[in-house]
Amino acid sequence: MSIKVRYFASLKEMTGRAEDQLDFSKSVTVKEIWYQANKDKTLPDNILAAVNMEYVSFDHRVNDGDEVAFFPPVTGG
Amino acid sequence: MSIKVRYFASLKEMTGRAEDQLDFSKSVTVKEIWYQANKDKTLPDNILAAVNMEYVSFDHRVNDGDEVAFFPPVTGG
Amino acid sequence: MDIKILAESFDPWQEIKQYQNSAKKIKGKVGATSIFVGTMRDFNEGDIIKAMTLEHYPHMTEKQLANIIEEAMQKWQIIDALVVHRVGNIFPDDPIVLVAVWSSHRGDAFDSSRYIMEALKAKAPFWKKELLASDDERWVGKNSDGYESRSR
Amino acid sequence: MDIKILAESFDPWQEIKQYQNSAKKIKGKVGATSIFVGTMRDFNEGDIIKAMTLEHYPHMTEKQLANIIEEAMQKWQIIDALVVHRVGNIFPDDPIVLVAVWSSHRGDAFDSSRYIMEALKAKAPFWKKELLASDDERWVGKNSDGYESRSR
Repeated sequence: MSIKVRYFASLKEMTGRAEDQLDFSKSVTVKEIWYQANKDKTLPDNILAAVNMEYVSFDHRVNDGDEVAFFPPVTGG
Repeated sequence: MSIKVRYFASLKEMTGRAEDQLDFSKSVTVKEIWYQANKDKTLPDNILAAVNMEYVSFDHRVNDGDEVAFFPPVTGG
Repeated sequence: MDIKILAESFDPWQEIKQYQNSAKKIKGKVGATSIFVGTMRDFNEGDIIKAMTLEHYPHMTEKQLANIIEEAMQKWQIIDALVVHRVGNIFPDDPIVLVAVWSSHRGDAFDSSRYIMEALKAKAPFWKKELLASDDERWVGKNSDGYESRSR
Repeated sequence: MDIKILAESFDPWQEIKQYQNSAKKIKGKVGATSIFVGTMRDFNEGDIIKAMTLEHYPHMTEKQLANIIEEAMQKWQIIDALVVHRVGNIFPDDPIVLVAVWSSHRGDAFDSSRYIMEALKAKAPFWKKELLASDDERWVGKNSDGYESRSR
């Protein structure tokens, strides 16, 4: 199962990456993806997650080909 | 005591006049002014009154030189 | 702060640009501008409206609008405000009223512009007479609550 | 209905005029236009701000904004809506966001434009990084409630 992971704003700076391409042999949640991609980094408190550009909770299960994104609280407008 | 009375919108059409100039020998209220100026016409229910361009109640007492106005509900904007 | 009663058609966006360019205190501090523009519809209470005449009470209009803006400035943090209102003969799609409020924060801008607009509808001495498709004329009886459905 | 994400400076009044001229369904039926424009202030949380960089998540931004407008159209009677948002490098007094709603009635226009603006602040994936007078940079932590005083 192939998953694209994207990071925005302060999370891009924190992880040092704009995106990851990960492979999983079994079904995983958004939270498991974070820890797989960022082994040494605790999931920051106020972080938001989206799958295919819709907001999801961290126990949302992803499907093959999904795009997962992690980012801080939004500050537009 | 000299009082100018003005009528606007549908009230101007109903009274057939845009204004009256009235003289009173004693203190009067806005309501008394209406009946002095429009002897045959009952004060319509939803009419508003202003003295010197500020809203007043019908028992407001006027002073010499005041401008009294009668008009229907406002419909601007 | 400015209040304008106009007997000729106006372009609300041009009025805003012009005011913003002339009003120095707006620079740098404004984060939020809330604008309301009322335009003439070609329908009302189930009838087609061809034109309207807007009468007002000169000077009382300005006095009441100044009171209203003053009240809004006491309730909210406002940097500047502009109200423009048409009188005379008006046709569908013509702008009737413009309310503009400049503030540092959006909550203050939204709340105060709405307050000014609702107070204008309730207190500013303007009266509309409609010319129907039948060529009958009628005075608008009173302002509505501003929603499509009255069941709210 | 239109959603525009712009990397260059824009004139909100020009955007409105242009959209109104091109959108035929607005003609005759609109009685109320409610506009919100957010501009960059030269201050925030007690500091002088020289400039800002606005990052976004392309496509998710448009998707979320479309969802928000859709929700507003289900809640209120809206004839048309336009949302424009800047990204990239922004300086004080530059417009950041424009929300415009056209409706037959003022209540629907006011409520829906505010709903869209608050939802945009809460859900549209934009992030601001401020450049302070000291030349330090900082990410804006979260959007405020939009009022001068937080005691409300």
